Amino acid sequence: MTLQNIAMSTGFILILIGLYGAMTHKNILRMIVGFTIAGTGTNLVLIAVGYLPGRAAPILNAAVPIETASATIVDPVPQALVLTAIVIGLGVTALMLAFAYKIHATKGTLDISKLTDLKW
Amino acid sequence: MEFDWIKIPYALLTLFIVLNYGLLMTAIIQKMGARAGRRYGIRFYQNYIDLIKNYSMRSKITHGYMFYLGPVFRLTGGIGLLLFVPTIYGSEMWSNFSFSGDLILALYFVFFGTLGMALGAGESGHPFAALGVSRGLSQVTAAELPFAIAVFTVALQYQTLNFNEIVAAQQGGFLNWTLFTNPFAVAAAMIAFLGMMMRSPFDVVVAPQEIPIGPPTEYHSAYLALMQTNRNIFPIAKIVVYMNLFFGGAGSWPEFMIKAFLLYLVSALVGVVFPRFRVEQSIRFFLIWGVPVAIIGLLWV
Amino acid sequence: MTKHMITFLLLLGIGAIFADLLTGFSADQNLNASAEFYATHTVSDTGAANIVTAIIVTFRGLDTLGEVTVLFLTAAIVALVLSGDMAGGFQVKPRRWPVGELLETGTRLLVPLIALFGAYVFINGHLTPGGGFQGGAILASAMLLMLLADPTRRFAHKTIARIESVSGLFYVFIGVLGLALAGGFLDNRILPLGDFGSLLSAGAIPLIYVLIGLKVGAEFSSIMTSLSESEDV
Amino acid sequence: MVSPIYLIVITLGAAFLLGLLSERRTELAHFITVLALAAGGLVSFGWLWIMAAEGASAVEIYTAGTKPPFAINLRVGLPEAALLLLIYLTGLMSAIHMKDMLLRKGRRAMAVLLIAIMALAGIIMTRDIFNIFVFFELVAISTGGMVLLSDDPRALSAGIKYLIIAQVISILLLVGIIFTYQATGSLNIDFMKTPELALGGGGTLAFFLLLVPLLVELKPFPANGWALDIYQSAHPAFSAILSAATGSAALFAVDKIMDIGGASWGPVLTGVGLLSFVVSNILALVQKNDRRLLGYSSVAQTGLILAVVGQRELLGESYLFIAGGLLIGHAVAKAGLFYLSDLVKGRMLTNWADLRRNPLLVFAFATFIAMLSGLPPFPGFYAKWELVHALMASGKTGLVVLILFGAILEAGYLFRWFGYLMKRPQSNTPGTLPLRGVLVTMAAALAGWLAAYIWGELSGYDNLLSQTALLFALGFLLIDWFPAKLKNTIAIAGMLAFFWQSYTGYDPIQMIFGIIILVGGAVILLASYHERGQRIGFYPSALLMFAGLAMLIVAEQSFQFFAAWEVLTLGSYFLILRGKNAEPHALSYILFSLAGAFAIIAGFALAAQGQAGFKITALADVAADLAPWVFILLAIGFMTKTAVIGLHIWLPGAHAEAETDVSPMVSGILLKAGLFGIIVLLSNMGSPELYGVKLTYVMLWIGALTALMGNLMAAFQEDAKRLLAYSSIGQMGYAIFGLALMNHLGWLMALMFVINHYIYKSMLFLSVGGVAKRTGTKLMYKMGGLITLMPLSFFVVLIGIIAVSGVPPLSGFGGRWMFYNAILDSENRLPMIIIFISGPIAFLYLFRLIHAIFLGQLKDEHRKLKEPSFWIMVPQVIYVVLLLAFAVLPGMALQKVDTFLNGMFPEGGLNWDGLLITSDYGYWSPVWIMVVTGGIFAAVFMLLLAINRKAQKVKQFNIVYSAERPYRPETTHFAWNFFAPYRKAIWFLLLPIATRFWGGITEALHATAGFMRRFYTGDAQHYVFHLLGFVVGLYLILLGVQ
Repeated sequence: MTLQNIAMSTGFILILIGLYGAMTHKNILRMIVGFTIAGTGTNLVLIAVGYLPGRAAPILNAAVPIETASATIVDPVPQALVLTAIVIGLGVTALMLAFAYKIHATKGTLDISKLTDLKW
Repeated sequence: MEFDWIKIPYALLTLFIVLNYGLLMTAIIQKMGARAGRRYGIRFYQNYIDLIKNYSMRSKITHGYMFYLGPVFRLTGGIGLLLFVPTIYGSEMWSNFSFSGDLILALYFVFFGTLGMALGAGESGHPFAALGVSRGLSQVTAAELPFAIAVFTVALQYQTLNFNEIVAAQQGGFLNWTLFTNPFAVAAAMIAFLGMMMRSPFDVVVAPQEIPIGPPTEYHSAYLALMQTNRNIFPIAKIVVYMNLFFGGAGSWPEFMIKAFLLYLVSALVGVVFPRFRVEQSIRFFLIWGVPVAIIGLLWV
Repeated sequence: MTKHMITFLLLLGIGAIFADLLTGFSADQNLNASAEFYATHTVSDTGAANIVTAIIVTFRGLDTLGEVTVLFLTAAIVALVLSGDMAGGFQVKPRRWPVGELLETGTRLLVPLIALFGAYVFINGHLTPGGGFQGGAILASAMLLMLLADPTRRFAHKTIARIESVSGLFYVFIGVLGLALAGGFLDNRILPLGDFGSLLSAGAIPLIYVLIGLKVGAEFSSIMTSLSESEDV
Repeated sequence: MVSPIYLIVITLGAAFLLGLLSERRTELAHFITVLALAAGGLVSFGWLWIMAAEGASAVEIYTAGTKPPFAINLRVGLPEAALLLLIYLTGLMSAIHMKDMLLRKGRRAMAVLLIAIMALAGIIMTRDIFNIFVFFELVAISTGGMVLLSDDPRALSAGIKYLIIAQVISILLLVGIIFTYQATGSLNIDFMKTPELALGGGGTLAFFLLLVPLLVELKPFPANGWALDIYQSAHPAFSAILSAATGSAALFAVDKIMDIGGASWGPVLTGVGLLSFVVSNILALVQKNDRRLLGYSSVAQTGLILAVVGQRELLGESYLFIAGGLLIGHAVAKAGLFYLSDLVKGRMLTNWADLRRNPLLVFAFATFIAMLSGLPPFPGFYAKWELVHALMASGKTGLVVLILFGAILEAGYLFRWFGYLMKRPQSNTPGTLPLRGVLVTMAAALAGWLAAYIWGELSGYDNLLSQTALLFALGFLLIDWFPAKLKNTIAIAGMLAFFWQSYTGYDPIQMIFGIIILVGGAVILLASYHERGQRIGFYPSALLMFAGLAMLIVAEQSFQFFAAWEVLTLGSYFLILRGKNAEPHALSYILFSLAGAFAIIAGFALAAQGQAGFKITALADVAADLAPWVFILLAIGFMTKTAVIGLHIWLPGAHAEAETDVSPMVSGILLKAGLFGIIVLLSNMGSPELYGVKLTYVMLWIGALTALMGNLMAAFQEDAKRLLAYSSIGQMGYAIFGLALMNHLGWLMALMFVINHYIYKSMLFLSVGGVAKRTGTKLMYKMGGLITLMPLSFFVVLIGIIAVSGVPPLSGFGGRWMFYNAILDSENRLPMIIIFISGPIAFLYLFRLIHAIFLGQLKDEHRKLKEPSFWIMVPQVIYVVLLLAFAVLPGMALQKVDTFLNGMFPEGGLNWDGLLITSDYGYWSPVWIMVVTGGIFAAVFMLLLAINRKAQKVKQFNIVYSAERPYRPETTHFAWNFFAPYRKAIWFLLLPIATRFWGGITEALHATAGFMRRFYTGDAQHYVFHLLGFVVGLYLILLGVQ
């Protein structure tokens, strides 16, 4: 069980937990929390995939000279992706919060199962 | 082909013979029927009297063109049928206008008169007329069925639609008649024959005695006379067709008269014996008895 | 309860897929082609010490542009949602807690420092960990602190919107410059790469990161303000 | 042309720029938005032009001055350019269409719109999967925002549902992306292809997680409840974007990443696609809400295209043509329909009747549904043709069946909708249609026609939109504001001219049909002079039908034939729908016709086996193992048009409810299309055998039964026009029977039927229609005694029925005579008996027709009636003359055909010497029959006149009726249930079995739909269940397959 696998499985478990929360709680705010957890899990998985055992962060300096860089740093791409993913996730979360607020303001409830005026 | 005018007098002669024959025969047959019913019956010249009386009746009214033309159609149908079919086999003289069409013509010309009369009666505006027409058509169309199939069977059997050839094929001993070469077809045809003759048990359409119904009741005087004339020609014409198709035709007038009489007798006898059918009953009768027999006949060939 | 059951079963299935991935996963021992390229070419091509930054700002600059747009978009929509135009039912009565002395004084002390730190973070994005987004977030946290200290405080929407848009426009403009002056859209070599490791190096990266920082800060702030203002109706 | 990157720059720049404006300058903001979108459209059009017209190859756009895969790169090729144009135009039109809403919501809303479009463009262009993800997130978020641009408060909940789903999607997508990256070492599609992905962990599974979320973006069944809610509640102009632009982009994304997965994933796409295509169409059947219906339809269409994407490898180079054709048809039509739905106040489908106030919009709507149902001349038609051919050629019959099944369902609810629009009552509060909306809609419609032209050019066949006949018909759309009489003159002149310049090329059979269609059509059109006013929509439809017929008889390739077939179907549908109570009947007509058409297309495709430009004559050398199936398919198709028993239920209503001058067209002329098809079929394929059964023998039975049942049912109609309609069924039965006899006289008889039936059926429909117009009822027992008021009509009907019943001396008898000779030739005896039975029955209904209408007692309320109007009588008189002429000299038409038929059936012809016509069995001399009959008739008539000179005319009431003098006509007119005895005798033959059967099928489908759609509970969490269930299910299925 390498560090990488631990991280990755933790990520997956987080995703599942998050989804479970989001799917079982009726309260929109709780659902949002659930999705945030799941999102975090996803990011963890991303990082874990990019990780190479016993290597340094991809920032060049005295410790990590350019010449040996390719042998000493972890894969920088997933880290870049994660950053983007985080920001996007944050955007969506904010948006959902706004919606949740508005729904509460107009319908007086945060119960997702009550928002079924559109169906069939 | 150019037309030789002598045919016209010949045709008229045929017509004359058949008409008189018809008048007498129907009278005699009626008398026999009456005797069978323990009645005295009409005088044998009764039909002449009726005919003349009606032709010379004074009171004359009409309901309109179609009403006026109805009987004309009717009689034309009868005469036409008679003249489109060769009456006496093998004689150019008595084959009249059969050059203008074959078996199929005869088959379909039957409807000409029916249609016309029905239309005429229809215009009279009397409900009974329409009632009679509707019944009549229902029954006739059903009765036509076995007949049509039988006719087709014969045509198939002799591989021709030409009367003369059909009769020719039946010459030489009565065993060559279709009656014996294809009994089923003939049986079917005879069943149809009963229906077409409109005698009991299939006479609810005209119902001569009890209820005044059907076209004849709408007509009087000359109209009725025309129709009576037809009633004496048309059956004979039909019989001629039968004769030619199933009973070896007629080589001479005497032969013709005997065969015609016997054929007519058949329907008369049945009529005497059986009670009357309602229309749907007779339709079923033709469909259940006539058609299957006809089909057997058709497959027999 | 059926709901929990269904959820459980479905997640079991998803879990199975993940497990499948996990078991099938084999960590590669050295960098793959593209990572290799970044490791070796980053400095020569972009002059940035922080490879991740180089990737974010330059190689995958288009993603980042999209990223910034996401925030811009979110800010816009949040404002849209909370603008009272929608068919409004009843409103919740906001309840105010007194914020307290400590927080207010602390705020006054901290806000400038936080702001400064934020600026530092995004200006040094190409050398050290961090960058525009992190910096922007820190900036915004200063705003948040101020809001916490005084919920009734208002910020000038106009200025925020201005900062958002102008920095955004500049970002796009720099991208086009790259198209015009250098190798392509968002190429950072429109400015001299400078000497490796110094503050003013890595071409346009610091500039872009500054813009991003400002923009992100502004957008977060606008989101927060619109959320907080929605309290008092 | 400027670099495509500027598409992003312009749009995004504009979005940022809007932030600088003050809140109040909304007009300016909107102007900027429109400007940006227009500019984008211009750029993409420029690229499309360069790619298409100048044949330039795809351009690569590198960013960051670094080559891929190390930096993101964009690519614009032909498909990209086309899609970009589509997206930007949709955005532009929507922006214009929803202007008011945008102004109300302010600059932020416009920014959101711009960014949405930009993101879609990004999805189209980028070659980097993570970049695709980013753009998808942008689309998702902006969708969440755009949903709010709606007056419908429910939009809010739709929005949150969508965001929830989007969250799940993005989680899965990210996992998929990262693992695919790990497996392939790259994020660039072009470089990810290379490594072969192995199943189990890593590769395939990673790709699966990459593919599935993208699939979900396509709203496949069952994971699409959220999308439907959005469609229902969002602003229609945005729904247009969601359906047309977003859908296309997502499809293209899937198409892109298929490069990574490879062909082995094709079946997955096809399966998912077809599932949503069929199911969504079923569910749509029970929708009452227009926008939700459009939602279902969008889902279905996307599914179909997805299925096509799945078959990419198989379709080869025609892939783009097919997928593109379907996509463009779907996109334009859906956008247009959504725009229309904004012009309609109510949300029920029936509310669309309000659009009737504006003929332009009706035209637009017709255009859109024709595009969606893949009818000519629109791209979907060419696409459908190619698709079915390709699939059939590679033996994928199952797919074809599913596709066609779904298509017929779709046509079902679309045309039902059109029926509502044309026939349902309008809301009494008119209100004005906003001009901007109308313009945008019309723009969409025109775009559709443009696309139609382009696809016509691209197709290997001659462009339908360059066919004289069709253009002539469409031309009437432009002059539809002319007075009817003028248009009528133009139409007649045009048809005659067309005949004049094309008749030289006809062979005798084509000549017969050509004369009937063009000249005969012109004669019927004479009756149309009686209409006043403009008669909007009549002439385009009628001429469309005639154009189709004219194209049909000269078609040489299967494609031309089929195109003509569809054209005439469509035209006749519009024509029939004009009748007052025609709505349900027109619907069943179009459905049966389309189903038949599908059988035909399948048949041709099976026969062609993939070779393009398949000649109809090549049907002769179809491989022996295929031949019977081809034969069956085609025969079914053609016999649907001739309404053989079982497939006949559409005909009576359609013919009876049509307008007075339309009934003769559809009955006298249109029916012949089916006969022509059968003639073509038999003359090329002969009679192949299946399991030792001669298929023509089966046809013989069908024909006979049709003749019998048609006549029987006719005999029991109370409605005069229905009676005639059923009689047509019977007559067609005769004709089919004659053709199926496969001998010389049989064919001659059938062709004689073609002529006769045209003449007397047009004649009867016209006179009966004319009478009905006067009396105001079609029920015969409500008429009667009209002979005195309408002697001419009576005479016409009399001649007509004598001709139909085949009583000598009129021409009908000729048909019977040949018929007997023909059957003497053939071996099959049993079916003939049925024909015999049906013969006399024809006599029944015919007599009833004339009796109940013209004879008996005249009704009081009819005492003041006059003959029908002059122009309705004119053609009737012509027909009477024709009929008599044709009765005396059948030779003039038939002799040529007879000799021509010698080519096919050498023996058994007729000899024509002078007046006598002889066959191998009998003889027939029309002239003499006429003369003799006439002679006898005259003689007897003279006799009667002589002895019955002064007959005095008496009133009809001058009768005694059960010892009473009747005082009201009703008491004495015996006409209702006229042949009661017959009914009593054979009631069991008259049960409406076919009707029940088809009705049952419809019922079942609707019930299924009503039950299944409850599956969309509207609860977001249930939607998540559906999504995850979809993922897991697909995963398990794939595991099972491996």
